[in-house]
Amino acid sequence: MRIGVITFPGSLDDVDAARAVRLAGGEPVALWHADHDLKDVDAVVLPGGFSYGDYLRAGAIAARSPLMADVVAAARGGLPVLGICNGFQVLCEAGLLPGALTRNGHLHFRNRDQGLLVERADTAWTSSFEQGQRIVVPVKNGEGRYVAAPAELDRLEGEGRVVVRYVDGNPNGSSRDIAGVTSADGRVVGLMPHPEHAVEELTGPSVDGLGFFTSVLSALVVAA
Amino acid sequence: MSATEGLSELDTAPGRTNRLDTVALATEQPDDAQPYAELGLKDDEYARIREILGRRPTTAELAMYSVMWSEHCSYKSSKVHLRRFGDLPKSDALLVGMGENAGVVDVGEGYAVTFKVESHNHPSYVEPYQGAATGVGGIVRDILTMGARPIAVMDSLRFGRADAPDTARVLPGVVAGVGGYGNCLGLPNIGGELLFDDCYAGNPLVNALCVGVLRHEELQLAKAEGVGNKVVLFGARTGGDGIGGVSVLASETFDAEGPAKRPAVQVGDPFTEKLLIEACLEIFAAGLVTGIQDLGGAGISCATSELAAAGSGGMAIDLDAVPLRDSTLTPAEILMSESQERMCAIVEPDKVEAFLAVCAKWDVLATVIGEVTDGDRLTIDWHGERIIDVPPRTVALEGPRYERPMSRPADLDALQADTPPSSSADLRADWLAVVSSPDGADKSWVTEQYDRYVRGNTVLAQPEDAGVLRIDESSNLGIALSLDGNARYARLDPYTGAQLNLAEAYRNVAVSGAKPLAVTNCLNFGSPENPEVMWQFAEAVRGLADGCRELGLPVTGGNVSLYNQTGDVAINPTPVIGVLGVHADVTRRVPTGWRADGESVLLLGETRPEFGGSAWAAVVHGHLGGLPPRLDLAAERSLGEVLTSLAADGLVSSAHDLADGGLAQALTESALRYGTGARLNVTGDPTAALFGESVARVVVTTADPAAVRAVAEAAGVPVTELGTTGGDALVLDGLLELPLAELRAAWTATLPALFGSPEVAVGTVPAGTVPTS
Amino acid sequence: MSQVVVDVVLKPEISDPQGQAVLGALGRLGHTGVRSVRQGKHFVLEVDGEPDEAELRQIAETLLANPVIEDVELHLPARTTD
Amino acid sequence: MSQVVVDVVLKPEISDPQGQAVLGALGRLGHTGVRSVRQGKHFVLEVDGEPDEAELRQIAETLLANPVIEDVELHLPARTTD
Ligand SMILES: Nc1ncnc2c1ncn2[C@@H]1O[C@H](COP(=O)(O)OP(=O)(O)O)[C@@H](O)[C@H]1O
Ligand SMILES: [Mg+2]
Repeated sequence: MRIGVITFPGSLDDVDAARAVRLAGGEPVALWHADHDLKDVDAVVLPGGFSYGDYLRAGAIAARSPLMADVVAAARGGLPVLGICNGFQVLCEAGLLPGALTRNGHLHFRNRDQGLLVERADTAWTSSFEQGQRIVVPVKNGEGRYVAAPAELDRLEGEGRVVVRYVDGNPNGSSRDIAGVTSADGRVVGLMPHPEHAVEELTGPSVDGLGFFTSVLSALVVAA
Repeated sequence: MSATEGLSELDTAPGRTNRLDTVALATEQPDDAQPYAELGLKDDEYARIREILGRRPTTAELAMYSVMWSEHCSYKSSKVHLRRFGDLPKSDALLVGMGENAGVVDVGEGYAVTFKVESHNHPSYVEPYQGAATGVGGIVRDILTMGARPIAVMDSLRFGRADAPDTARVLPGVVAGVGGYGNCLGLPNIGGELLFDDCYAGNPLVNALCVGVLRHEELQLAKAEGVGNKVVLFGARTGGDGIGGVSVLASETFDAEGPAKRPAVQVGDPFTEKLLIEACLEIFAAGLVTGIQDLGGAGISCATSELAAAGSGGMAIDLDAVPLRDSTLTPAEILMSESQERMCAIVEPDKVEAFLAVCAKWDVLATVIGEVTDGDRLTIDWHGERIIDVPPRTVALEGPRYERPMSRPADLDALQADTPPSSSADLRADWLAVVSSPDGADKSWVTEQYDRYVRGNTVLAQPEDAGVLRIDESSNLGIALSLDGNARYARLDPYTGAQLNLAEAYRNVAVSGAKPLAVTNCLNFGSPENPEVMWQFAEAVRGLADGCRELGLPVTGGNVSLYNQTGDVAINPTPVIGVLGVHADVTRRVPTGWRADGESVLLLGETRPEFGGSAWAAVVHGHLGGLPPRLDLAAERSLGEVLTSLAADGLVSSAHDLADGGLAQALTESALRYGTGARLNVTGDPTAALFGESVARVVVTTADPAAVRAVAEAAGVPVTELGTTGGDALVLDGLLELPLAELRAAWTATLPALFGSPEVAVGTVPAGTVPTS
Repeated sequence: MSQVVVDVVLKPEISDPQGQAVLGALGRLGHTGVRSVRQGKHFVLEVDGEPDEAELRQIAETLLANPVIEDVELHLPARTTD
Repeated sequence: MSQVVVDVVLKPEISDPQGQAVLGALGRLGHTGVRSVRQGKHFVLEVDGEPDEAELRQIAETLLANPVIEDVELHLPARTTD
């Protein structure tokens, strides 16, 4: 299975995302923001980092890059897309996911090992988990506070669009402790925590993050 | 008058109004008065420039010499002492030694590592966020220049009293700046220091370290060779910010009103630097450069003169080609500008196109500004006229050099005679005081602002004793790094203090299981024009050199920061020492925290009643005096070998070095890391046992105490069995009992209380709407 | 060349921790007369010739601001130079 | 209650990476008529009663802006309410 990992100018966790894909058993494929070429991948990961320095708004400028037009079109056609941290910000800015990510409530960048509750174990990116499972994955962001109008939040909750929620403390003041959301069809998922940093005992606080990458591989097998 | 004002007046000096000062004019009008003193040059220095050139310098030449001959760029006060490092025995591991942008060390398997620590003290006081940020940016470019991919940063920070109002201004900005820049570059921060002392109130220290990795064959050097090769300036445009900034700012004392010469501050752009890194690495991989230099202090003046001086020919630059952000800059200002995120490369003519293409791919502006010539002059033209014509070596290498007068501080005897108290009236209260003091307290408020995970190779990071990084995913080859600098010890005895700092960094690296390999350092001192400061400096250098000789380690490079003082009062001498170690297999790394119940807790090394310069004396008694702990490098070496072998054989599950705060501090940190207590028994004088700071000591935990004892004793390292892990308290039989919850509350509360709560942010949700399934 | 100013402000229902932090600092410094602070962004654009209002509004609303959380105020030619 | 607006802009000689990034994005999106972009901060303060210009200027210059790198523009009562 070929999983594309997009590099924007200022992407940082692209190498990590590629490693996670590999450790999960997939084949990482490097994609370049300025190309109009998805290289026939079976799914796409938008990695963390500071695309365009987080200038203007995190993810805003990357969301308008050439390749994102292709990603948006392919996602509307069902291509699984995962946005991690800056990738999540890009997906919101590109309109593929609802809401927005804003400056952390405490105004600091924060990196810590974070408890998460998996609320949807039936998306393309979370099927390896059990619903209600608690996992630990690093968070690290300065603009990770998820916001949307209250009515919009109610709608998302009603539709079960919250995929993961912070537990044991909210690291950034996100509305309703939301850590990640999904598109209505469960194919596009965005989350602030970094599953690609929890894929090896040696370097991560857990290996819980692998589940996101194994999920999409099995989703693709099922689809095939 | 500020350096900038001095310069802008140059071109409008009487008799030269509206006329560009050229080499021709300087020859024609040799007697024009020049404001060299305002630019920081002494009478004899100016006279030497005239002698070198055989005429007066042009305005642009004067600017160039003044920044290059500043203390910051020329090391004029420190060079005669630093020579001691160069005299150390040759090390096989050292591929590139001092003098290049950073030293390069062979770590095996064809990999090399380059690392260096550098100060950005003065700019960080003026503008904490940008000062610290650009400090990180600068050291990262030094590492990149060697051909390496930067892979991590560390930061060593010192501020005035934690509760002083100015600390509340400076510290949050500095921490945010270190984090803001490093995080945006994608470099994990793997450790550092955070310490407070009144002596830094008007002069905080911000030292940043960067480490990079390369294959041996990827090494790049900063020299201009090959007549006809092009000089390419790339990265950010040149602006009017920081003209003469680092060089002038870091070469003088701050008075009560702050720096007399207050140049515009530089604003960092980490995004551009990230692009510069990726572009450079692609350029190196494609073999497109023959030499490369970063632009830091003294900007284009420094890069061109150093590249030319290191090569065998000359260089001709067309200054009009330099892309500017501000078209009103004078040529002297362009030459002195310290605009960030710029590099300069030497490129063969037939590779220029490919070079520019890589830059274009990464949106990096790149411009050919000159070429390597066959003469021995560096010439620079502006609007078709020659404004600089100098022998580059005289600018870059043959600056002034002083043997400044030295004298042992007059108060030192009294200070050393003033021995500290040696007995605690209340061990429990003192324990809590030490671990909750700003120096001893939990540093998460700071370190949570740093990304420690990016790149996915961080094996250990703060709050571990050393940062450990994996370098090769298939072989698990890795490195360890620690930065340490106890200025109280150095104040009491700079010779021994520098060695104690080296010993601590060495021990921290060994504790992780690594074999120490090489040393970098940043020497932060007061004004070299004060003979007592100069003596402290010389003693510290001598101590560090002697220590390195005894431990068999080369000094690969470093940085000197002088004029760290407010008015007449110098900071405590602060030599910050970085030690690099190598891990043959990072999966064998040893962490500091206790995880399992029922393991034996052993103390390796010998405890003596030593309180001079200790954290306990400072925190509990407000005392600084006596002598620092006795140095024992032979013991450090044996201990280091024992630790490396215990790690390789998997015999210990944790190891934590004893330093500031002694056993009390170490036990607190090991227990709180994962919330595992212990029941222990210490013998001998309890104050010495808990708070003494004898060197060459480590606490380890093991499931096989007999095996550990055998290894240690075979190497002559004393072993004391302290007790067993388990429970939710630290119990020291007959002395005290500290529930971990109480200990944690005390240890973690300090920095948030001082600098704002980092606590869980309040969600915007009414409680109860969060599903519990 | 003309100069156009775009101010981007958070929608009233979106919380503004930066503004809150400034307000808190003002209180601590004794400036108790300030009741609320909101922090937004201020852009100064230099455009060729006369500004095209429709184009600038589009730039402001789709790039400079995120309409999910922000409102924009467009101030066309603050002044015209040359 | 009155409303005061403070715009904080980078001094002209200070580089503005954010503005540069926005300008780059505008170019790629085809808005080539924009020559330069500078990004600053925009504060809206609500103050009790009539604003005290001296106090507000002090707030603007010492707290809202860093005078080493930024300039301020104070717009007093943009409008007065109640
Ligand atoms: N400014 C800082 N940046 C990064 N890490 C820091 C900083 N200050 C302290 N640390 C980390 O916190 C831990 C404890 O610091 P410290 O008590 O000074 O260690 P040690 O006693 O080993 O010198 C270390 O891992 C150190 O690297
Ligand atoms: Mg230590």
